[in-house]
Amino acid sequence: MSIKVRYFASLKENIGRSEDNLEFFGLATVADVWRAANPDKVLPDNTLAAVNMDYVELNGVVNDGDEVAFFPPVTGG
Amino acid sequence: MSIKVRYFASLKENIGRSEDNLEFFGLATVADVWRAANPDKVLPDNTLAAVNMDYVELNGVVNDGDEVAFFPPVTGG
Amino acid sequence: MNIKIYAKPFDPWAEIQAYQHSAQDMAGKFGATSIFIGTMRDFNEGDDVKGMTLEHYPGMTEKQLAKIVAEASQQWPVIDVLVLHRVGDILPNEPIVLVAVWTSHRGDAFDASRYIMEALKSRAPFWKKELLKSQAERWLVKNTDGYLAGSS
Amino acid sequence: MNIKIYAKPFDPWAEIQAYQHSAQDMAGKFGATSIFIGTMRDFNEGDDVKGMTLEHYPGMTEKQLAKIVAEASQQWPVIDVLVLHRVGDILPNEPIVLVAVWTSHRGDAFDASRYIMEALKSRAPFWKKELLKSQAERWLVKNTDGYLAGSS
Repeated sequence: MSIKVRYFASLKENIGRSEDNLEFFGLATVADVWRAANPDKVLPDNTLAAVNMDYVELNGVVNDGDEVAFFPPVTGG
Repeated sequence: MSIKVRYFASLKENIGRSEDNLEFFGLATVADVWRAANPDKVLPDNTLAAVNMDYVELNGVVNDGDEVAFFPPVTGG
Repeated sequence: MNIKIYAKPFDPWAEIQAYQHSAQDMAGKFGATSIFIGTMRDFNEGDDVKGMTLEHYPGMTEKQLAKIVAEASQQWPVIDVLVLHRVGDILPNEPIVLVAVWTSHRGDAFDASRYIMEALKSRAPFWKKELLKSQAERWLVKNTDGYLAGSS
Repeated sequence: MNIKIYAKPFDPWAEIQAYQHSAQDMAGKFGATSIFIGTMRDFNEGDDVKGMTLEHYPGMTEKQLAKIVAEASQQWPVIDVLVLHRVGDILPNEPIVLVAVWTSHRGDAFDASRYIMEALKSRAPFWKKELLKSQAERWLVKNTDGYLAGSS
Protein backbone atom coordinates (compact mmCIF):
# COMPACT_ATOMS: atom_id res chain seq x y z
CA MET A 1 0.00 0.00 0.00
CA SER A 2 1.06 3.61 -0.61
CA ILE A 3 1.43 6.07 2.24
CA LYS A 4 2.22 9.73 1.90
CA VAL A 5 4.12 11.18 4.85
CA ARG A 6 4.28 14.88 5.63
CA TYR A 7 6.38 16.85 8.12
CA PHE A 8 5.83 20.36 9.41
CA ALA A 9 7.59 23.20 11.20
CA SER A 10 10.70 22.45 13.27
CA LEU A 11 10.37 18.71 12.59
CA LYS A 12 10.44 19.36 8.85
CA GLU A 13 13.57 21.50 9.28
CA ASN A 14 15.27 18.88 11.45
CA ILE A 15 14.55 16.09 8.99
CA GLY A 16 15.34 18.23 5.99
CA ARG A 17 12.34 16.99 3.98
CA SER A 18 8.70 18.03 3.86
CA GLU A 19 7.35 14.71 2.64
CA ASP A 20 7.99 11.06 1.81
CA ASN A 21 6.14 8.51 -0.27
CA LEU A 22 6.36 4.99 1.10
CA GLU A 23 5.23 1.54 0.02
CA PHE A 24 4.21 -1.02 2.67
CA PHE A 25 3.30 -4.68 2.49
CA GLY A 26 0.90 -5.85 5.17
CA LEU A 27 -0.28 -4.08 8.30
CA ALA A 28 1.46 -0.90 9.44
CA THR A 29 0.92 1.53 12.29
CA VAL A 30 1.74 5.22 12.43
CA ALA A 31 4.87 4.33 14.41
CA ASP A 32 5.88 1.88 11.64
CA VAL A 33 5.50 4.66 9.11
CA TRP A 34 7.87 6.86 11.08
CA ARG A 35 10.43 4.05 11.43
CA ALA A 36 10.29 3.21 7.74
CA ALA A 37 10.68 6.83 6.70
CA ASN A 38 13.31 7.71 9.30
CA PRO A 39 15.17 4.50 10.18
CA ASP A 40 18.04 6.35 11.83
CA LYS A 41 15.97 8.85 13.83
CA VAL A 42 13.95 8.33 17.00
CA LEU A 43 10.56 10.04 16.91
CA PRO A 44 11.04 13.18 19.02
CA ASP A 45 9.10 13.40 22.27
CA ASN A 46 5.80 15.29 22.05
CA THR A 47 5.55 14.79 18.29
CA LEU A 48 1.93 14.81 17.17
CA ALA A 49 0.62 12.53 14.45
CA ALA A 50 -2.36 12.80 12.12
CA VAL A 51 -3.84 10.44 9.57
CA ASN A 52 -5.89 12.09 6.87
CA MET A 53 -5.86 15.32 8.90
CA ASP A 54 -7.24 13.82 12.11
CA TYR A 55 -5.14 13.32 15.22
CA VAL A 56 -4.19 9.71 15.91
CA GLU A 57 -2.15 7.70 18.41
CA LEU A 58 1.12 6.18 17.27
CA ASN A 59 -0.36 2.68 17.40
CA GLY A 60 -3.11 3.70 14.96
CA VAL A 61 -3.25 1.55 11.81
CA VAL A 62 -2.76 3.15 8.40
CA ASN A 63 -4.46 2.17 5.15
CA ASP A 64 -3.59 2.41 1.49
CA GLY A 65 -3.67 5.99 0.28
CA ASP A 66 -3.51 7.53 3.75
CA GLU A 67 -1.73 10.79 4.37
CA VAL A 68 0.27 10.52 7.59
CA ALA A 69 1.63 13.71 9.16
CA PHE A 70 4.15 14.29 11.95
CA PHE A 71 4.63 17.65 13.60
CA PRO A 72 5.61 19.37 16.87
CA PRO A 73 3.04 20.73 19.34
CA VAL A 74 1.00 23.47 17.66
CA THR A 75 1.54 27.12 18.54
CA GLY A 76 -1.15 29.03 16.66
CA GLY A 77 -3.69 31.53 17.89
CA MET B 1 -29.59 69.58 57.00
CA SER B 2 -30.68 69.43 53.37
CA ILE B 3 -31.02 66.15 51.54
CA LYS B 4 -31.84 65.71 47.87
CA VAL B 5 -33.73 62.53 47.07
CA ARG B 6 -33.87 60.99 43.60
CA TYR B 7 -35.95 58.15 42.17
CA PHE B 8 -35.39 56.18 39.00
CA ALA B 9 -37.15 53.83 36.58
CA SER B 10 -40.25 51.94 37.78
CA LEU B 11 -39.90 53.35 41.30
CA LYS B 12 -40.02 56.89 39.90
CA GLU B 13 -43.15 56.00 37.93
CA ASN B 14 -44.81 54.39 40.94
CA ILE B 15 -44.11 57.36 43.17
CA GLY B 16 -44.96 59.87 40.47
CA ARG B 17 -41.95 62.09 41.23
CA SER B 18 -38.32 62.06 40.18
CA GLU B 19 -36.99 63.94 43.19
CA ASP B 20 -37.62 65.48 46.60
CA ASN B 21 -35.75 68.05 48.65
CA LEU B 22 -35.95 67.41 52.37
CA GLU B 23 -34.81 69.19 55.53
CA PHE B 24 -33.75 67.12 58.56
CA PHE B 25 -32.83 68.05 62.11
CA GLY B 26 -30.38 65.69 63.78
CA LEU B 27 -29.18 62.26 62.69
CA ALA B 28 -30.93 60.49 59.81
CA THR B 29 -30.38 57.20 58.00
CA VAL B 30 -31.21 56.31 54.42
CA ALA B 31 -34.31 54.52 55.71
CA ASP B 32 -35.33 57.71 57.56
CA VAL B 33 -34.99 59.64 54.33
CA TRP B 34 -37.35 57.25 52.58
CA ARG B 35 -39.90 57.43 55.42
CA ALA B 36 -39.81 61.22 55.51
CA ALA B 37 -40.19 61.49 51.75
CA ASN B 38 -42.82 58.74 51.40
CA PRO B 39 -44.65 58.49 54.73
CA ASP B 40 -47.52 56.47 53.28
CA LYS B 41 -45.43 54.03 51.22
CA VAL B 42 -43.37 51.05 52.38
CA LEU B 43 -39.99 50.85 50.64
CA PRO B 44 -40.47 48.15 47.99
CA ASP B 45 -38.48 44.95 48.42
CA ASN B 46 -35.21 44.83 46.50
CA THR B 47 -34.99 48.60 46.25
CA LEU B 48 -31.38 49.74 45.98
CA ALA B 49 -30.11 52.89 47.65
CA ALA B 50 -27.16 55.14 46.91
CA VAL B 51 -25.68 58.13 48.70
CA ASN B 52 -23.66 60.47 46.50
CA MET B 53 -23.69 57.83 43.77
CA ASP B 54 -22.26 55.01 45.87
CA TYR B 55 -24.33 52.04 46.99
CA VAL B 56 -25.26 52.08 50.69
CA GLU B 57 -27.23 50.01 53.14
CA LEU B 58 -30.52 51.39 54.44
CA ASN B 59 -29.02 52.00 57.89
CA GLY B 60 -26.30 54.20 56.39
CA VAL B 61 -26.20 57.72 57.86
CA VAL B 62 -26.73 60.75 55.61
CA ASN B 63 -25.08 64.13 55.89
CA ASP B 64 -25.98 67.65 54.93
CA GLY B 65 -25.95 68.12 51.17
CA ASP B 66 -26.07 64.41 50.38
CA GLU B 67 -27.88 63.12 47.32
CA VAL B 68 -29.82 59.99 48.23
CA ALA B 69 -31.19 57.81 45.44
CA PHE B 70 -33.67 54.94 45.44
CA PHE B 71 -34.14 52.63 42.49
CA PRO B 72 -35.10 49.09 41.47
CA PRO B 73 -32.49 46.43 40.61
CA VAL B 74 -30.49 47.55 37.59
CA THR B 75 -31.04 45.96 34.17
CA GLY B 76 -28.39 47.46 31.90
CA GLY B 77 -25.84 45.79 29.70
CA MET C 1 -9.19 53.77 29.82
CA ASN C 2 -12.38 55.31 28.51
CA ILE C 3 -16.05 55.12 29.54
CA LYS C 4 -18.72 56.73 27.41
CA ILE C 5 -22.50 56.95 27.60
CA TYR C 6 -24.19 57.43 24.22
CA ALA C 7 -27.66 58.89 23.70
CA LYS C 8 -27.45 57.98 19.98
CA PRO C 9 -26.53 54.73 18.20
CA PHE C 10 -22.82 53.99 18.02
CA ASP C 11 -20.80 51.88 15.58
CA PRO C 12 -18.92 49.39 17.76
CA TRP C 13 -16.30 48.56 15.13
CA ALA C 14 -15.50 52.17 14.32
CA GLU C 15 -15.30 52.95 18.04
CA ILE C 16 -12.90 50.15 18.89
CA GLN C 17 -10.74 50.84 15.87
CA ALA C 18 -10.56 54.56 16.59
CA TYR C 19 -9.76 53.93 20.24
CA GLN C 20 -7.10 51.37 19.45
CA HIS C 21 -5.48 53.73 16.95
CA SER C 22 -5.62 56.70 19.29
CA ALA C 23 -3.94 54.78 22.11
CA GLN C 24 -0.50 54.81 20.52
CA ASP C 25 1.23 53.35 23.55
CA MET C 26 -0.69 50.12 22.97
CA ALA C 27 0.89 49.41 19.57
CA GLY C 28 2.95 46.22 19.67
CA LYS C 29 2.28 45.76 23.40
CA PHE C 30 -1.04 43.95 23.51
CA GLY C 31 -1.39 40.38 22.37
CA ALA C 32 -5.02 39.84 23.28
CA THR C 33 -8.25 41.78 22.88
CA SER C 34 -11.52 40.49 24.29
CA ILE C 35 -14.64 42.33 23.21
CA PHE C 36 -18.20 41.87 24.33
CA ILE C 37 -21.09 43.56 22.56
CA GLY C 38 -24.67 43.40 23.81
CA THR C 39 -27.21 44.05 21.07
CA MET C 40 -30.93 44.69 21.32
CA ARG C 41 -32.96 41.70 20.20
CA ASP C 42 -36.41 41.85 18.64
CA PHE C 43 -37.84 39.32 21.11
CA ASN C 44 -37.61 38.73 24.85
CA GLU C 45 -39.37 36.35 27.20
CA GLY C 46 -41.51 35.10 24.33
CA ASP C 47 -42.72 38.52 23.17
CA ASP C 48 -41.96 40.56 20.07
CA VAL C 49 -40.16 43.70 21.12
CA LYS C 50 -40.44 46.88 19.05
CA GLY C 51 -38.03 49.06 20.95
CA MET C 52 -36.60 49.90 24.31
CA THR C 53 -35.93 52.94 26.44
CA LEU C 54 -32.80 52.82 28.54
CA GLU C 55 -32.88 55.07 31.57
CA HIS C 56 -29.77 55.76 33.61
CA TYR C 57 -28.55 57.73 36.59
CA PRO C 58 -26.14 60.25 35.07
CA GLY C 59 -23.00 60.60 37.14
CA MET C 60 -23.54 57.45 39.16
CA THR C 61 -23.30 55.40 35.97
CA GLU C 62 -19.87 56.76 35.15
CA LYS C 63 -18.74 56.51 38.77
CA GLN C 64 -19.76 52.86 39.09
CA LEU C 65 -18.30 51.91 35.72
CA ALA C 66 -14.99 53.54 36.63
CA LYS C 67 -14.97 51.55 39.88
CA ILE C 68 -15.65 48.31 38.04
CA VAL C 69 -12.88 48.96 35.52
CA ALA C 70 -10.49 49.83 38.38
CA GLU C 71 -11.38 46.55 40.13
CA ALA C 72 -10.70 44.60 36.94
CA SER C 73 -7.39 46.42 36.47
CA GLN C 74 -6.36 45.44 39.99
CA GLN C 75 -7.20 41.79 39.44
CA TRP C 76 -5.71 41.34 35.97
CA PRO C 77 -2.77 42.99 34.16
CA VAL C 78 -4.92 45.09 31.86
CA ILE C 79 -3.33 47.39 29.28
CA ASP C 80 -6.46 49.31 28.34
CA VAL C 81 -10.26 49.18 28.63
CA LEU C 82 -13.07 50.76 26.64
CA VAL C 83 -16.67 50.70 27.92
CA LEU C 84 -19.55 52.16 25.90
CA HIS C 85 -23.22 52.05 26.86
CA ARG C 86 -26.34 53.34 25.15
CA VAL C 87 -29.14 55.20 26.85
CA GLY C 88 -32.41 56.59 25.48
CA ASP C 89 -34.56 55.04 22.77
CA ILE C 90 -33.05 51.92 21.24
CA LEU C 91 -34.23 49.85 18.28
CA PRO C 92 -33.70 46.13 17.71
CA ASN C 93 -30.28 45.30 16.28
CA GLU C 94 -28.66 48.39 17.82
CA PRO C 95 -25.69 47.84 20.14
CA ILE C 96 -26.46 48.50 23.81
CA VAL C 97 -23.12 47.88 25.45
CA LEU C 98 -19.53 47.38 24.37
CA VAL C 99 -16.68 46.25 26.63
CA ALA C 100 -13.21 45.90 25.12
CA VAL C 101 -10.17 44.84 27.11
CA TRP C 102 -6.58 44.82 25.86
CA THR C 103 -4.00 42.64 27.66
CA SER C 104 -0.76 40.80 26.91
CA HIS C 105 -2.25 37.35 27.37
CA ARG C 106 -5.59 35.91 26.39
CA GLY C 107 -6.70 34.49 29.74
CA ASP C 108 -6.53 37.93 31.31
CA ALA C 109 -8.50 39.51 28.47
CA PHE C 110 -11.30 36.94 28.75
CA ASP C 111 -11.40 37.13 32.55
CA ALA C 112 -11.34 40.91 32.78
CA SER C 113 -13.94 41.54 30.07
CA ARG C 114 -16.30 39.02 31.61
CA TYR C 115 -15.79 40.48 35.07
CA ILE C 116 -16.58 43.97 33.78
CA MET C 117 -19.72 42.77 31.98
CA GLU C 118 -21.04 40.87 35.00
CA ALA C 119 -20.34 43.76 37.36
CA LEU C 120 -21.90 46.24 34.92
CA LYS C 121 -25.04 44.10 34.73
CA SER C 122 -25.42 43.95 38.50
CA ARG C 123 -24.18 47.38 39.59
CA ALA C 124 -24.27 50.05 36.85
CA PRO C 125 -27.50 52.07 37.25
CA PHE C 126 -29.25 51.42 33.94
CA TRP C 127 -32.88 50.33 33.54
CA LYS C 128 -34.55 48.92 30.46
CA LYS C 129 -38.16 49.47 29.58
CA GLU C 130 -39.39 47.41 26.64
CA LEU C 131 -42.02 48.51 24.17
CA LEU C 132 -43.76 45.40 22.87
CA LYS C 133 -45.34 44.97 19.43
CA SER C 134 -48.64 44.88 21.32
CA GLN C 135 -47.85 48.50 22.37
CA ALA C 136 -47.60 47.39 26.00
CA GLU C 137 -44.63 48.72 27.94
CA ARG C 138 -42.78 46.80 30.61
CA TRP C 139 -39.80 47.40 32.81
CA LEU C 140 -37.29 44.61 32.84
CA VAL C 141 -37.31 43.34 36.39
CA LYS C 142 -34.04 41.50 36.68
CA ASN C 143 -30.92 40.75 34.72
CA THR C 144 -30.27 37.03 34.68
CA ASP C 145 -26.89 35.87 35.82
CA GLY C 146 -24.55 35.28 32.92
CA TYR C 147 -21.95 33.50 35.00
CA LEU C 148 -24.09 30.98 36.79
CA ALA C 149 -26.99 30.46 34.45
CA GLY C 150 -25.08 31.10 31.24
CA SER C 151 -27.77 33.53 30.10
CA SER C 152 -28.12 37.23 29.62
CA MET D 1 -20.41 29.70 10.25
CA ASN D 2 -17.25 30.70 8.46
CA ILE D 3 -13.58 29.76 8.80
CA LYS D 4 -10.92 31.54 6.77
CA ILE D 5 -7.15 31.32 6.55
CA TYR D 6 -5.48 34.54 5.40
CA ALA D 7 -2.04 34.77 3.82
CA LYS D 8 -2.26 38.58 3.98
CA PRO D 9 -3.16 41.01 6.81
CA PHE D 10 -6.89 41.31 7.54
CA ASP D 11 -8.88 44.11 9.14
CA PRO D 12 -10.74 42.46 12.06
CA TRP D 13 -13.38 45.19 12.36
CA ALA D 14 -14.21 45.25 8.65
CA GLU D 15 -14.37 41.45 8.63
CA ILE D 16 -16.75 41.16 11.59
CA GLN D 17 -18.95 43.95 10.33
CA ALA D 18 -19.15 42.52 6.83
CA TYR D 19 -19.92 39.06 8.15
CA GLN D 20 -22.57 40.33 10.54
CA HIS D 21 -24.23 42.29 7.73
CA SER D 22 -24.09 39.40 5.29
CA ALA D 23 -25.70 36.99 7.77
CA GLN D 24 -29.16 38.51 7.45
CA ASP D 25 -30.85 35.82 9.50
CA MET D 26 -28.92 37.04 12.53
CA ALA D 27 -30.53 40.50 12.58
CA GLY D 28 -32.55 41.03 15.74
CA LYS D 29 -31.83 37.48 16.91
CA PHE D 30 -28.50 37.76 18.67
CA GLY D 31 -28.15 39.61 21.94
CA ALA D 32 -24.52 38.85 22.62
CA THR D 33 -21.30 38.88 20.62
CA SER D 34 -18.01 37.80 22.12
CA ILE D 35 -14.91 38.50 20.09
CA PHE D 36 -11.35 37.53 20.72
CA ILE D 37 -8.48 38.94 18.69
CA GLY D 38 -4.90 37.78 19.06
CA THR D 39 -2.36 40.33 17.84
CA MET D 40 1.33 39.99 17.23
CA ARG D 41 3.41 41.68 19.91
CA ASP D 42 6.84 43.21 19.40
CA PHE D 43 8.30 41.29 22.35
CA ASN D 44 8.11 37.74 23.68
CA GLU D 45 9.93 35.93 26.46
CA GLY D 46 12.04 38.99 27.08
CA ASP D 47 13.21 39.45 23.48
CA ASP D 48 12.41 42.08 20.89
CA VAL D 49 10.58 40.41 18.02
CA LYS D 50 10.82 41.81 14.50
CA GLY D 51 8.41 39.50 12.77
CA MET D 52 6.99 36.04 12.63
CA THR D 53 6.30 33.34 10.09
CA LEU D 54 3.20 31.28 10.68
CA GLU D 55 3.27 27.86 9.06
CA HIS D 56 0.15 25.72 8.83
CA TYR D 57 -1.06 22.39 7.50
CA PRO D 58 -3.51 23.37 4.75
CA GLY D 59 -6.63 21.26 4.87
CA MET D 60 -6.06 19.91 8.36
CA THR D 61 -6.27 23.44 9.73
CA GLU D 62 -9.73 23.95 8.28
CA LYS D 63 -10.84 20.45 9.27
CA GLN D 64 -9.77 20.87 12.90
CA LEU D 65 -11.25 24.37 13.16
CA ALA D 66 -14.57 23.13 11.78
CA LYS D 67 -14.55 20.34 14.38
CA ILE D 68 -13.83 22.79 17.18
CA VAL D 69 -16.63 25.11 16.07
CA ALA D 70 -19.00 22.12 15.84
CA GLU D 71 -18.08 21.07 19.38
CA ALA D 72 -18.76 24.58 20.66
CA SER D 73 -22.10 24.65 18.82
CA GLN D 74 -23.09 21.39 20.50
CA GLN D 75 -22.22 22.65 23.96
CA TRP D 76 -23.74 26.14 23.72
CA PRO D 77 -26.68 27.57 21.73
CA VAL D 78 -24.57 29.40 19.21
CA ILE D 79 -26.20 31.45 16.45
CA ASP D 80 -23.10 32.02 14.35
CA VAL D 81 -19.31 31.80 14.50
CA LEU D 82 -16.52 33.45 12.53
CA VAL D 83 -12.91 32.22 12.79
CA LEU D 84 -10.07 33.93 10.93
CA HIS D 85 -6.40 33.03 11.18
CA ARG D 86 -3.30 34.46 9.56
CA VAL D 87 -0.50 32.44 8.03
CA GLY D 88 2.72 33.53 6.35
CA ASP D 89 4.87 36.51 7.32
CA ILE D 90 3.39 38.62 10.10
CA LEU D 91 4.58 41.93 11.54
CA PRO D 92 4.08 43.25 15.07
CA ASN D 93 0.65 44.78 15.64
CA GLU D 94 -1.00 42.66 12.93
CA PRO D 95 -3.95 40.48 13.97
CA ILE D 96 -3.13 36.77 14.04
CA VAL D 97 -6.47 35.25 15.01
CA LEU D 98 -10.07 36.39 15.32
CA VAL D 99 -12.88 34.38 16.91
CA ALA D 100 -16.36 35.91 16.98
CA VAL D 101 -19.38 34.15 18.46
CA TRP D 102 -22.97 35.34 18.26
CA THR D 103 -25.51 34.01 20.77
CA SER D 104 -28.74 35.08 22.45
CA HIS D 105 -27.21 35.32 25.92
CA ARG D 106 -23.87 36.59 27.11
CA GLY D 107 -22.73 33.61 29.16
CA ASP D 108 -22.91 31.38 26.10
CA ALA D 109 -20.98 33.87 23.96
CA PHE D 110 -18.15 34.12 26.51
CA ASP D 111 -18.02 30.37 27.08
CA ALA D 112 -18.12 29.38 23.42
CA SER D 113 -15.55 31.93 22.23
CA ARG D 114 -13.15 30.95 24.99
CA TYR D 115 -13.65 27.27 24.25
CA ILE D 116 -12.89 27.84 20.56
CA MET D 117 -9.76 29.85 21.35
CA GLU D 118 -8.40 27.29 23.80
CA ALA D 119 -9.12 24.40 21.45
CA LEU D 120 -7.59 26.30 18.52
CA LYS D 121 -4.43 26.93 20.55
CA SER D 122 -4.02 23.27 21.44
CA ARG D 123 -5.28 21.50 18.30
CA ALA D 124 -5.25 23.66 15.15
CA PRO D 125 -2.04 22.87 13.20
CA PHE D 126 -0.30 26.25 13.14
CA TRP D 127 3.32 26.86 14.10
CA LYS D 128 5.00 30.18 14.84
CA LYS D 129 8.60 30.96 14.08
CA GLU D 130 9.81 34.25 15.50
CA LEU D 131 12.42 36.47 13.90
CA LEU D 132 14.19 38.38 16.68
CA LYS D 133 15.73 41.84 16.38
CA SER D 134 19.06 40.03 16.82
CA GLN D 135 18.25 38.28 13.49
CA ALA D 136 18.02 34.93 15.29
CA GLU D 137 15.05 32.76 14.40
CA ARG D 138 13.26 30.50 16.86
CA TRP D 139 10.29 28.22 16.73
CA LEU D 140 7.78 28.74 19.50
CA VAL D 141 7.86 25.50 21.44
CA LYS D 142 4.61 25.56 23.35
CA ASN D 143 1.48 27.60 23.73
CA THR D 144 0.87 28.37 27.37
CA ASP D 145 -2.49 27.45 28.76
CA GLY D 146 -4.86 30.39 28.82
CA TYR D 147 -7.42 28.70 31.00
CA LEU D 148 -5.25 27.47 33.81
CA ALA D 149 -2.40 29.92 33.84
CA GLY D 150 -4.34 32.92 32.58
CA SER D 151 -1.70 33.57 29.97
CA SER D 152 -1.39 33.37 26.22
